[in-house]
Amino acid sequence: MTNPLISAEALARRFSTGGGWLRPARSMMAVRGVSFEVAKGEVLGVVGESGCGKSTLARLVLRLIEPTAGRVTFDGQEVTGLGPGDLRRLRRRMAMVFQDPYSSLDPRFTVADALTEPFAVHGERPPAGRINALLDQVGLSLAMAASYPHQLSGGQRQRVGIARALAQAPDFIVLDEPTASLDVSIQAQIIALLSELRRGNGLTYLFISHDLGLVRYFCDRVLVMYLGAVVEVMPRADASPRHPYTRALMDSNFVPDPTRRKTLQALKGEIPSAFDLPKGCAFAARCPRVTDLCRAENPALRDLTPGHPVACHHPL
Amino acid sequence: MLLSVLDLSVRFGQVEPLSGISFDVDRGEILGLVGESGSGKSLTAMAVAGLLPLVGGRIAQGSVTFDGTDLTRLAEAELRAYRGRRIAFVTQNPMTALDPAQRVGEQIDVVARLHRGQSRQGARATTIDLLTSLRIPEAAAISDAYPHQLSGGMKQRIVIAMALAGEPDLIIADEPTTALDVTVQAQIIHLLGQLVRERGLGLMLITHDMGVVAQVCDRVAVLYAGRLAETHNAAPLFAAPRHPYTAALIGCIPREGMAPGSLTGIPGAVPSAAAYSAGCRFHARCARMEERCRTEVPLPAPRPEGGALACHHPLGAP
Amino acid sequence: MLIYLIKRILLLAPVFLAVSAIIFLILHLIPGDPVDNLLKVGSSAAKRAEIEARYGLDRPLVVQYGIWLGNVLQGDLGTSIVTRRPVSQLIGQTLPHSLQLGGLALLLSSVVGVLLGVLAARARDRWPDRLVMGGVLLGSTLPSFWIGLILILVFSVQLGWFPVSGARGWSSLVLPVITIGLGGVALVARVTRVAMIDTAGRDFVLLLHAKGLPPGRILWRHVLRHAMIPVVTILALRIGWILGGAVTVEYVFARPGLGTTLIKALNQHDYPVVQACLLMLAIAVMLGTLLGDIIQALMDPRVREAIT
Amino acid sequence: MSLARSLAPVARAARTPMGAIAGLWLALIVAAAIFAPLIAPYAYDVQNLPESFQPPSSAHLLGTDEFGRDLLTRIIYGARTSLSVSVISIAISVFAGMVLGAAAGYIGGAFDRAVTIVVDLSWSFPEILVALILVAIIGPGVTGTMAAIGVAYLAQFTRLTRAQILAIRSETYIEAARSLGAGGRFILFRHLLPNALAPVLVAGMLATGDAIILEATLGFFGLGAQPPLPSWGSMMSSGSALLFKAPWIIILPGLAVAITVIAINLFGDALIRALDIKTRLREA
Amino acid sequence: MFHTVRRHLIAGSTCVAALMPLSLWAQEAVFVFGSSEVGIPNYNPLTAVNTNAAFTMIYDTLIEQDGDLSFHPHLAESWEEAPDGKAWVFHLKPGIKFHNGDPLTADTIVQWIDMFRSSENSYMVDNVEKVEAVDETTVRFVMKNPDPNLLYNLSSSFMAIPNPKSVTELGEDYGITEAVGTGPFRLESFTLGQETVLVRNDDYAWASTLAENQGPPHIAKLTFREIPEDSTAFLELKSGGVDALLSLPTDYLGEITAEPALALAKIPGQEVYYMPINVTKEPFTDIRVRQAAALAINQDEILKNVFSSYGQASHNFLISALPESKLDPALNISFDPDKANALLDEAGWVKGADGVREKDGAKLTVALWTQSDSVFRRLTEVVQAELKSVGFDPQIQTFDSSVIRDEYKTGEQQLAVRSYFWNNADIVDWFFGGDRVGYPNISMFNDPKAEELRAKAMTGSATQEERVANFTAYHAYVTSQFPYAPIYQPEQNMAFNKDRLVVPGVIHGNSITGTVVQDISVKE
Repeated sequence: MTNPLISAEALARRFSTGGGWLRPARSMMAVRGVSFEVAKGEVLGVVGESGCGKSTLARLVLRLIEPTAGRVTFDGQEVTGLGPGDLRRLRRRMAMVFQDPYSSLDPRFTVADALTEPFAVHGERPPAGRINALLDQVGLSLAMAASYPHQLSGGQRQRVGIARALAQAPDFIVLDEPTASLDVSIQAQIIALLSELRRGNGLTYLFISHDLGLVRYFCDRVLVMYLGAVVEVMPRADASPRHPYTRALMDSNFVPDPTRRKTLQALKGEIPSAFDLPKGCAFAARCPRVTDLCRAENPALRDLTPGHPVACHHPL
Repeated sequence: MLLSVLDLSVRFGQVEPLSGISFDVDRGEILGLVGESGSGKSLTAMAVAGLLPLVGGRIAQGSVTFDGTDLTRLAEAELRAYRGRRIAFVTQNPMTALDPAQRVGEQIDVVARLHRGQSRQGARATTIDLLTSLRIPEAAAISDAYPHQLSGGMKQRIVIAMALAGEPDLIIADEPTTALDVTVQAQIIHLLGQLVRERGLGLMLITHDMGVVAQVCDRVAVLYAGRLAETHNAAPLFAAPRHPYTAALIGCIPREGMAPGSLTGIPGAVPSAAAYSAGCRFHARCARMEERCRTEVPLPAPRPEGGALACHHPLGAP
Repeated sequence: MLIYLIKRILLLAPVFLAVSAIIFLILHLIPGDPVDNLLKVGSSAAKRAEIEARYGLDRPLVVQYGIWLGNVLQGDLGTSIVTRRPVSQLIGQTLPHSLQLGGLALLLSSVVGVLLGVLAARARDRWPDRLVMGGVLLGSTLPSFWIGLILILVFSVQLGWFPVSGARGWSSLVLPVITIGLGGVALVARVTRVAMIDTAGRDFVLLLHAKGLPPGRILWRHVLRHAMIPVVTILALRIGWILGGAVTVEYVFARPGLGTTLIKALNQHDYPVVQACLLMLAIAVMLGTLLGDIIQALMDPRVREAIT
Repeated sequence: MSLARSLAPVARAARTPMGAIAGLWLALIVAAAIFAPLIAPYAYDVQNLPESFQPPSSAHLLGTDEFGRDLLTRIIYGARTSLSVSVISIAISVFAGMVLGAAAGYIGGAFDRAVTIVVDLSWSFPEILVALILVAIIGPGVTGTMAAIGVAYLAQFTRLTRAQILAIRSETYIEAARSLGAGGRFILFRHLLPNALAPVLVAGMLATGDAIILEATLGFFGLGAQPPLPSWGSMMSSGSALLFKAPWIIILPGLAVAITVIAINLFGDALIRALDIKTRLREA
Repeated sequence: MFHTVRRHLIAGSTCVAALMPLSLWAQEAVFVFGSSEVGIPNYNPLTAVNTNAAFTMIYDTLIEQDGDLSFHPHLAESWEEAPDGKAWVFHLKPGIKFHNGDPLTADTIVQWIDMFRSSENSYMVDNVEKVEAVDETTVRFVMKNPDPNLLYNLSSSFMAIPNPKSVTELGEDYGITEAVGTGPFRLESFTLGQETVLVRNDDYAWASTLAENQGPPHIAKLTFREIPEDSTAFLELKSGGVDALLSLPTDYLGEITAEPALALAKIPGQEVYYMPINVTKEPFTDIRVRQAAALAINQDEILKNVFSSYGQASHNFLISALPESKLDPALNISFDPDKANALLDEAGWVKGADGVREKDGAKLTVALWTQSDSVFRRLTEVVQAELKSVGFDPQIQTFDSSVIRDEYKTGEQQLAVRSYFWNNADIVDWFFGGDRVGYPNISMFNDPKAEELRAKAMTGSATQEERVANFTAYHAYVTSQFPYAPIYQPEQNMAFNKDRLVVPGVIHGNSITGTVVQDISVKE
């Protein structure tokens, strides 16, 4: 990519638990050497099941947590090397929308308070009319400015969350499963809103989800993660999957059409614990195409066709 | 018919979150009970299993006929003989569905011992057989484990085994896969489907996911805000939904090849039970709303091609 | 589990050190010079210095602490300044009374508290619940010395059923145990009720009902068992509270015990006795938490797992 | 947050029947304490020995004590001492506990561990013991009692604040604020402390009830307010010797304590419901 | 550490177990010490600063004093004083044995007096030059100065005679684990602050002639309980938990008549309540202020309202039974508020708006110390109010009874309310002697003229008459300087359950001693 807005290089993050005197310490790599680039105006999807490190990745990109290794560059600036002041300034240009609309708003803040916060943290006041404009942008009535979160529905809260992310007119928004806790009907509303905002404001998104169907609908390219590492990057959302795991994810996604029932046998087993990863390919234990090579050696991510990297010894 | 629910209404004090629900489930058949959260799916399940008193509700009207017996007329003790034995329950979240302080095997054993009078050893053998038949490796070791030692998918299999241990005729599965990872969700859904076919059980599958319904259900009942919107066989329902809500719900699931921007969702949100309006409860979110929808409740009416529909202005009508 | 147990017990050592240091320090902040007690009228400064040296009061605080701790670890709690007798002997005389009172009060609190808590939870928001919770409120809001006095007035003076004071025979235990136990009953009943309601609302209980298990069996074998975990934790943490909270009650009923001994020693600036009493209470507290942890591990396989 | 907004839950609490009754009694007692010189029928310290030990009568509605002083007057003035001692000491405790707990919860690390150990240990000790020892250090009297009660409850509020801060810290809106560029101070003062405030204040209110009992208990040991200043505890202290002869001297102040503490608890419960804080707060 | 603690625990629990099944068997009685006798640390008369009734049951004295202050034989059958007062000869009863079987002989007395010289109360033998054993049962006290008070001293409970050999052998344990006397009871067990259990000395045959029963006591087992709270003690008596209270608080005197089962035995009073005034502390360095404070005390009001008119008002330092208490009536201190006010005005203390006097911007705020026993707290509150009515602002400070003595040693007190229990004029010396400033001289009174009079009274009296005259003069002078204000002299009494105990109609002795208990029996 010639001039990506944001790029990550070999990002890694280790978490440790326990370590008290009474409980043995254990550590895990939540994210293992993830690299990607997002072009301006592009939507990059990150998909994977629980525990695959996709939320950690989102936070690493925004430097809400510090990486164990690797670096993030935003518009030519290395985010991972910034001092506190510069980082704060940079935060106006990138924002995040969180998964749980219920806990992502301070229960004591009215909608107006929540939308003022992005300015207040920089010691500013929002320009006149800005709050109303934001409400309008996300399809909330102006009367809601005085409401408290508990008076709002889940969909409305998430709209407030989106409006808050938009407040400082950022270039880049990380969407961390923004619809995972919403009903499908509301999910569709929110996705529609996000599409509209992207078109209207020329936004760049990093969209995190466990729902491959949704990701393929919404994103330009899709990063598939399994146990902290990228196993495949699909160059287009409608590209056919080359990694057996991506294939399995697609098979697990049910289409609302009884005539297209899947007879493929579902993947056996479940994601192993990240605390004790197997030596070879992390997917080996569940993979229908597994060989001894997979158990012995971890496959590297390599381009099968240009722009379509896959980490598999036996790609489809 | 194995289970016939007729004109069922449920009340909590002055609030009636569920009104006039009717549907049937036959042996060897999967009924999908579908709707957004707040539509009354779980309450329906609780009402059928006679568990409403636990949450403070009661059946105000209607009947639940199971294998010829109206369960609403039974005393609690009589009802208990049905629960676990002939009607089994699978709950939404396998993480919390098991007693964390008891070995999972014992939790399955108790069903066979209680309802089928099996000895401790007999029940244990049954349990191991059951687990093996659910394709659980090392069934004996697993049955000695505590719930927290098992993964989510494994726990859900244990819950299913618990349901099967009484050799029931009907299983009520309340969103059995929402808490699970997508790959595991697929495994469980397939497993349930298989059980129904192999054992000739009736399955009432409660879900909000039209994809799941399309995948395994034979028949579908769509609920909206405590009322029945539409019921029909799965194939025709998906092919030509008549109720605007059914259509909208199907339209919320992204499909391959969908044009960008074609996913719009349903505007607004499900009203709460305390704030039901007069007329059709969907009218505020409905594109086909007319004056009559505001004032007059559309009652479910049988339709010529089968199933029932509750709409003043169904799709496909002039 | 055994390793955990050993580690858990070893962990008490630094805690004990910290607690003993605090106790030792606090006591040296109390004004009043115990040496005055030992001096005869018109004694010389030399005599004073001699006594100070004899009790080690002339050395630096750290050294005094070291010596004291060393002695304590050998079972020598020092000599009471006022009574000039070994403190361990004094403690040996009073501790059984405290243990008896505390143990019975604990027993009463747990048994009656759990029963009331279960009753209230079963009848949630109906009259038995309100009655129990009303009683619980009373039990936790009335000053215990006042309850004690009123009980004396009614049961000892008016009805003559129980002795007014002292520690002679089982009958003299009834009123003090009730007085202390009342607060404990209130605490346990409240925690039990909340835990019962909380547990009863959990998914697995719903599933137990769905399995067709009799409600009684669900209540006693499953719900109560889980509800007991927070109750045991609270009770274990509050062992010191029950033992030490007996101060007022022991005082009102003129019962021998750690509480009365402590109060008297505090008033008399009898350092070694105060230190010993506090140390005994601290040990009770530490053993209480230890016991709580162990019971918790026995009751909850998740805890058991996490620690091994 | 405006005053009106912060008082709204109080008003809501006062609208429930229990809350209303309890609130009324508390208002009454507080008014009595403030306007004691205006409403008390007699002087609290003037003795009238020939009239001692009089049971309740029309001249002395609640009877007289062993010095012939009017008991109603003493209870009204006693409210002054008891309430001010408990309110001020709990205020000290809440303030210090919030600072300490917030610091521990916010800074974390070794400081947090040290605070936690000390707090947990002292929390395991009954407040009465802590207070007794402190009074022994500071000396008896109103000031000593206040300080002792304040310190005795410090552990409770430190624990509670710390737990609140930790719970709130894991809320997504804190992460959201950080993603917007909020610094530590902003988060502490705009999110953590305001959200921790309500539960801690309610706990403080409930603890005021306990503090009244503790004050009474210290008074009973003769360590509280010194004569002739009346406090409910010291009144019962002298009354205990006369339990047989003039039981009302101890029963009446005891009732005053009991009713007030119950009222505080009922009002606190109503407030908890109005604020929608978990009832678990009481066990925390 | 657990080793030793456990041993004590086991010992403790067996002791509890032993207490449990105490069924009432014949001739067993439970007495309660008076609240001023609570908290005795041991039963060693050589280290005691305070004694209780059990001392007089474990130990005997050489002679016994009756309520009328006359002296009677006890261990000594008879005695003679040399005409010049320089020697006393005592004839011991034969066959006296200690509890451990050791005989009590003249040699024992010699050893004991030697030991006594280093005791807390050694002043009692200050006038004794030496003690010699004349023969087995005859002992001679050689005096430095004539001391007419020797008989009194020898009859005091402080001069109860322990076995000197046992005292030496047991060291610090003496009087705790074991106490070896010749008294009618043996020490069975002693639990500090709780109870003392005595059992009958079956060999006892040397009772005082004041007792009718000259053999072993009727009561086989006598338990003394310590109940610091008067009300609790009374309730115990009323509810039958105990058989007798050795000192009934005046508050409950009225209740006795209302209870058919209870009765009262009266003994002449020996106690005086008074208010020491620290003459070295401002503003009491001014005799006018001292006098004003003393005159503010309304003895009659206190007698009537605090003590229900039992006993009598005190107007000087000594109990009224002592001849030395008969002062010139003009010297006696009696309530006179007008004069008190006038004196304070004269001293420059002007009444402020709040009724508190001021001088040079300083308020007349004074510390008023008292001890924690309820009767003192109550009396002190009355005194506080009375002082307040003439313009003082007394701040009460309460101390535990066991530590207040040490606090007095600091000399920080200004006023205090306390009492003493003594029936000899030498108490004036004890409390106002210039060499005991702090405690017991709480008033810190050290006046040259008083010291002169004191020396004369203490050592310069050859005969009893002379001693009375000297002490009266000393007492009169001290009183005229207002280092104290007299308050009240109670009556002594013992309250008992007459359904349980048979108590002789007339009590001999100056308090409830072993001699009195000799004649008490339990109803079968």
